[in-house]
Amino acid sequence: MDWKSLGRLVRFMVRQDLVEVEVEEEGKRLRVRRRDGRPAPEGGAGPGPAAAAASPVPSAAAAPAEPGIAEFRSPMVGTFYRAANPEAEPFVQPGSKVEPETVICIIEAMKVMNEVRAETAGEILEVLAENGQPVEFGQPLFRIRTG
Amino acid sequence: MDWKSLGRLVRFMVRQDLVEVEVEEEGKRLRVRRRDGRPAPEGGAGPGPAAAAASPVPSAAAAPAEPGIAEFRSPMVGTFYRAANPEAEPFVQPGSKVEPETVICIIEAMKVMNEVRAETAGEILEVLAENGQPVEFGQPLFRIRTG
Amino acid sequence: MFRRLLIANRGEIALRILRACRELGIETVVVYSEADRDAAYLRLAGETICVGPAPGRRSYLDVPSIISAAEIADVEAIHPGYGFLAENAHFAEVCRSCNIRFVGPSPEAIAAVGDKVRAKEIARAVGAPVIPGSPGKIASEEEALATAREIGYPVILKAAAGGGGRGMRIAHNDFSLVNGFHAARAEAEAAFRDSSLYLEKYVERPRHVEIQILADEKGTILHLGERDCTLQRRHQKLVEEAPSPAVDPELRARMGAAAIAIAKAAKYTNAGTVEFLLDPSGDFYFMEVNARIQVEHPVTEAVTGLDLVQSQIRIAAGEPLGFRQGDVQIRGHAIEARVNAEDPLENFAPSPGRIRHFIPPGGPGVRLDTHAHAGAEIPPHYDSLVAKLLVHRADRRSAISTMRRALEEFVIEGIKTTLPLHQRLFAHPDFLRGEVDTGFVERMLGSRGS
Amino acid sequence: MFRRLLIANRGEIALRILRACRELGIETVVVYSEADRDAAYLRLAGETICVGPAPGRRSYLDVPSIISAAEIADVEAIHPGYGFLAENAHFAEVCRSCNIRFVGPSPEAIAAVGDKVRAKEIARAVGAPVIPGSPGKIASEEEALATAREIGYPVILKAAAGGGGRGMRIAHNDFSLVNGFHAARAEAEAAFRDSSLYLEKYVERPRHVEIQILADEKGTILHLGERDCTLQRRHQKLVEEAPSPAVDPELRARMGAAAIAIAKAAKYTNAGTVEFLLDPSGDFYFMEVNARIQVEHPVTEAVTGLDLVQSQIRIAAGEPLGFRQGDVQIRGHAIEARVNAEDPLENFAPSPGRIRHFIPPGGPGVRLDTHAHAGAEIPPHYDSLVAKLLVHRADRRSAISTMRRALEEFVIEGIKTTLPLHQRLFAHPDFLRGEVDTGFVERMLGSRGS
Repeated sequence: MDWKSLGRLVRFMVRQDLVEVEVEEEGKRLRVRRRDGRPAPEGGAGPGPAAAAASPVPSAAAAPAEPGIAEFRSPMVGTFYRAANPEAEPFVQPGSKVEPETVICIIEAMKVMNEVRAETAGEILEVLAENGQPVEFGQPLFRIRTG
Repeated sequence: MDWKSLGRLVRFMVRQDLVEVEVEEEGKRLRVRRRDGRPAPEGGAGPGPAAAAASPVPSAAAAPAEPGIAEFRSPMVGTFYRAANPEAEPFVQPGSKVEPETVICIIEAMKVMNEVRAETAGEILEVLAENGQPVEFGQPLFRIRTG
Repeated sequence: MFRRLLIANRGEIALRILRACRELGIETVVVYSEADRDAAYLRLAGETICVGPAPGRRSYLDVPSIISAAEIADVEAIHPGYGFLAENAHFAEVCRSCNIRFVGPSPEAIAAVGDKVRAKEIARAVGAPVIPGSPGKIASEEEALATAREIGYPVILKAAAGGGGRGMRIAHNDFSLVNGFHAARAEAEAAFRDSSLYLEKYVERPRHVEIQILADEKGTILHLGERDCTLQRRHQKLVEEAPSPAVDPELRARMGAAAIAIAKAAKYTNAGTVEFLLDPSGDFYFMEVNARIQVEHPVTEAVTGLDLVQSQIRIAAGEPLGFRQGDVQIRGHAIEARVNAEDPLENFAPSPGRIRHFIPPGGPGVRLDTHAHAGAEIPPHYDSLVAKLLVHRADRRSAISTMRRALEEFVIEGIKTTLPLHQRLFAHPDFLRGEVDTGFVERMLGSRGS
Repeated sequence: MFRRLLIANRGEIALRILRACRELGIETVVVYSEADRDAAYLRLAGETICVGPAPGRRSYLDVPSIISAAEIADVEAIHPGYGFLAENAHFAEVCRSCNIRFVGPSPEAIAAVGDKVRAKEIARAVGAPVIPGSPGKIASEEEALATAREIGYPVILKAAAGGGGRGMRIAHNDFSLVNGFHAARAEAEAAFRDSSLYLEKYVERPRHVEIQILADEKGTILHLGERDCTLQRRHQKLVEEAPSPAVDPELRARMGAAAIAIAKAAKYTNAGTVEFLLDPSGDFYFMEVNARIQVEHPVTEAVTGLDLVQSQIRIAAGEPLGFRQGDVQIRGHAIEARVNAEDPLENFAPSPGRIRHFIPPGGPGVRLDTHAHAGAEIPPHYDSLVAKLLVHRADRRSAISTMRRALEEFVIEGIKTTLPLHQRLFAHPDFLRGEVDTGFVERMLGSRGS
């Protein structure tokens, strides 16, 4: 880009009311910006399809921001059991107080019964998965009031 | 990016009310930003107003939308002639006063010389196309102060 | 070969021709209307020229603008695509007078096949089967009966001035013909103030089968087999496939020979299509010649491995075809689905607008021809074709499987499209068995609503 | 055939397997990591199961999570794709013990070909050419000379403990060998504190040519011709084509026979690839076996008309191949370009991020395999493959023309990609002539900067 073309570019910008032009090619770079105080606000429609795809998967919705209430999510893929065996009492119920070491459920993966611990102290508010049902990684299993 | 594509881009931006466009392809990069307060296209996040300091070119004076100034655009595809024949004076010059019926140029299409009239009264400010050059439909040919 | 060619069209076919030119090493000039100013495919052109405002008659159909663009851009040839100026003998004539090659047949050939009466005369003259009927208007009940007995029932009476089904009667025997004759006359008189009728053989449950031909300017004319375009709605093709489930090699050879004979008699050159009706008993009847590249040409490209648009340009540049009929082989099975910007739930009303989200199908056996993309605007001024989804697989069953999964993959949001209609069609047992006729889609839509 | 299959992979290959399953009528279960939660292809799965957080070792590589997902989803088979668990004999073994079919070879065959020393022994045993060399370490100058004279110059000395070019010397005659021997020993000693060397034939300017094989569980083993994968950067393939410009039918038959013999000896089943180095004189040497579907399998699908992923699943389900070597025909020419999210101007640094604008190429001769689309996020955790652009045309020259125009059409904005590199490669006169070797890309990049 020589000075003549640059002059032409600037006249063009004046005519078109452009604020800034930036060109970069083959190692060369040119930016022309005219005086303008106003910032360009974000958002709005353009030619680009910037809109993200709507999530195709029912993602585990983030817990609404209730202070002191946490969702306990499954640390692994497997089958969720609330009790050590079909005859036993559930490890926890809504209202149960738990300590970090309290076993709150079992997840069976590859024939192994994995004891899952609360990892926090608090109170079970709600059981979100059903006994004997498959759960995926990150699936909410319990709501716990912590602290 | 050639001159013509830039013109096309700018017309597009004007029509779409875009403030800024950034193009990058095959190692080339182009960003065009218009003076406008309206929203920029999402994802077009380039350097903000802070980048102004880096402007390599002294800012030209801002040209606010001038009321009463119009662009006269080509009504057809063809070759643009400023005069009736190579020896004749141009129909109009910057400063010429025109009436709606004043012939301001000729556009040759399919061997036919089409006289083009101003269609408005006013004063020619600038000739935007070059004599003997092809013009497309809608291409700006003159700037006219109307009224 | 041409150095520089102008593409006088828009949308997917403009892009298709651009692709052919780029592969042939030809510089391109693409014209556009103001409505298409932002079309992404224009970026691929060597040069672009705005030829007018949005309405087609003032841009893509405007002969002086197109020719003027060709002159200022200094091109050697113009490819008209389909629609717009593609079958316009006058335009081809103007190109010739301006010393620009028109990529298509000569003006004379376009005129000859473009006149339906002349085209039928040509077909009859070369011995190609045409639908038998009265030579002129039917003056009386007796004449109707005599003609019907000669050509055989069923027959159809049509108002000479008519259209839209009024003044039309189908008759399967003398009795219904006599009744129909008087009813149709009365209806024609009421509708068109002209009671004259003509009569022709009624082809029941026909398929629409067309033969693709290629003819160079050295006298070689070949056919590339058939396309079955039976799935139509209001005479608009929706799905095309090759080979036709109703055509065997022997029938293909006979239809191909008929198509070639007609083309030869019309001194036809370049690519063209000869359309036939095929009845359930395997008899076929000449309908018309389409003197252009067809929307559905990719179906033939898939099964023959030939590039028809490149062939058109080569032929227009004077090159010989370079292969013979025996070299043309039909391999595998191809099906094309036309995806239109129309709302199948609103009686196929056009649905222009901005495409917000677009995920095209891909993978094995899939070809997509489209000018659409995420963020593209489908303007309301032109036809509603958004994309042509083509599958090519070893056999018809596999092709249908691929089509079904490709249709499910295809995401277009922001405008309504015919994708849901295609999903219904490609799951329909009659289509899967290949047992359809030209009335199939409308019956299907009628029976369950659209 | 399986009723239900789990896809233990992500990205384009997960989508490729999904397509195969949908066409075969198999229900799909697709696992995903938290980083891929919003991947559009998951929408096409019958069921999806999150198996872990973003890092591959805790999700796609985590055997207990994958197996557990397979169990809770009650699938009959697992397709591992490529990478991740694809060539993991232990995983194949666990699948077997859980009564789940692993779509791939047996654990024993994976183990046999996965051990490079064992694989070479197998190749040598069946008489396939392997790069000749010293059986063990070279103890002395005299031993080096004797071995070199036996196998013929040029030879290469390599540090037994080595890598990265250190302790490596190429010798073209006795004199340079003696000098090189001492220099390489000293270098090896300095670099690895181990001066031991071995010596093998140096293959100059080799091409990378691999044979695709398919073996069913009834004992039929066929080869599907070669793929030429010579264009590589740092041992990463960039471009693959078939047929190879350096392979004629006779050589193809010999390489194919060698590949089949090796596979047979390893009791190999399912799809696999036998890699060879091919020197400029037409001699080839066995390198290794890839016991999986390859990234570049579409090249072979294009020229043979076969669906390799469907074949894999059919074979795993116990179906016979159903065709013979003589039925395999190579038609036309196919080339694949791998489009990676890497910045060619920044030494191919990964360039993850959100794709803002995406216009894929299409039209005749183009196949695109991609999980990308406008709005898609390319996560930083996995390999950088964004799209595989495949062209298939009648001959190599046309295929290159189509590739060039397709590359120019392809718009990806928001991330950097290797598209500009491919534009350079496909315009390079050496590539156009087919005269390249495995060092070509790095020399090209070196000569003009990256």
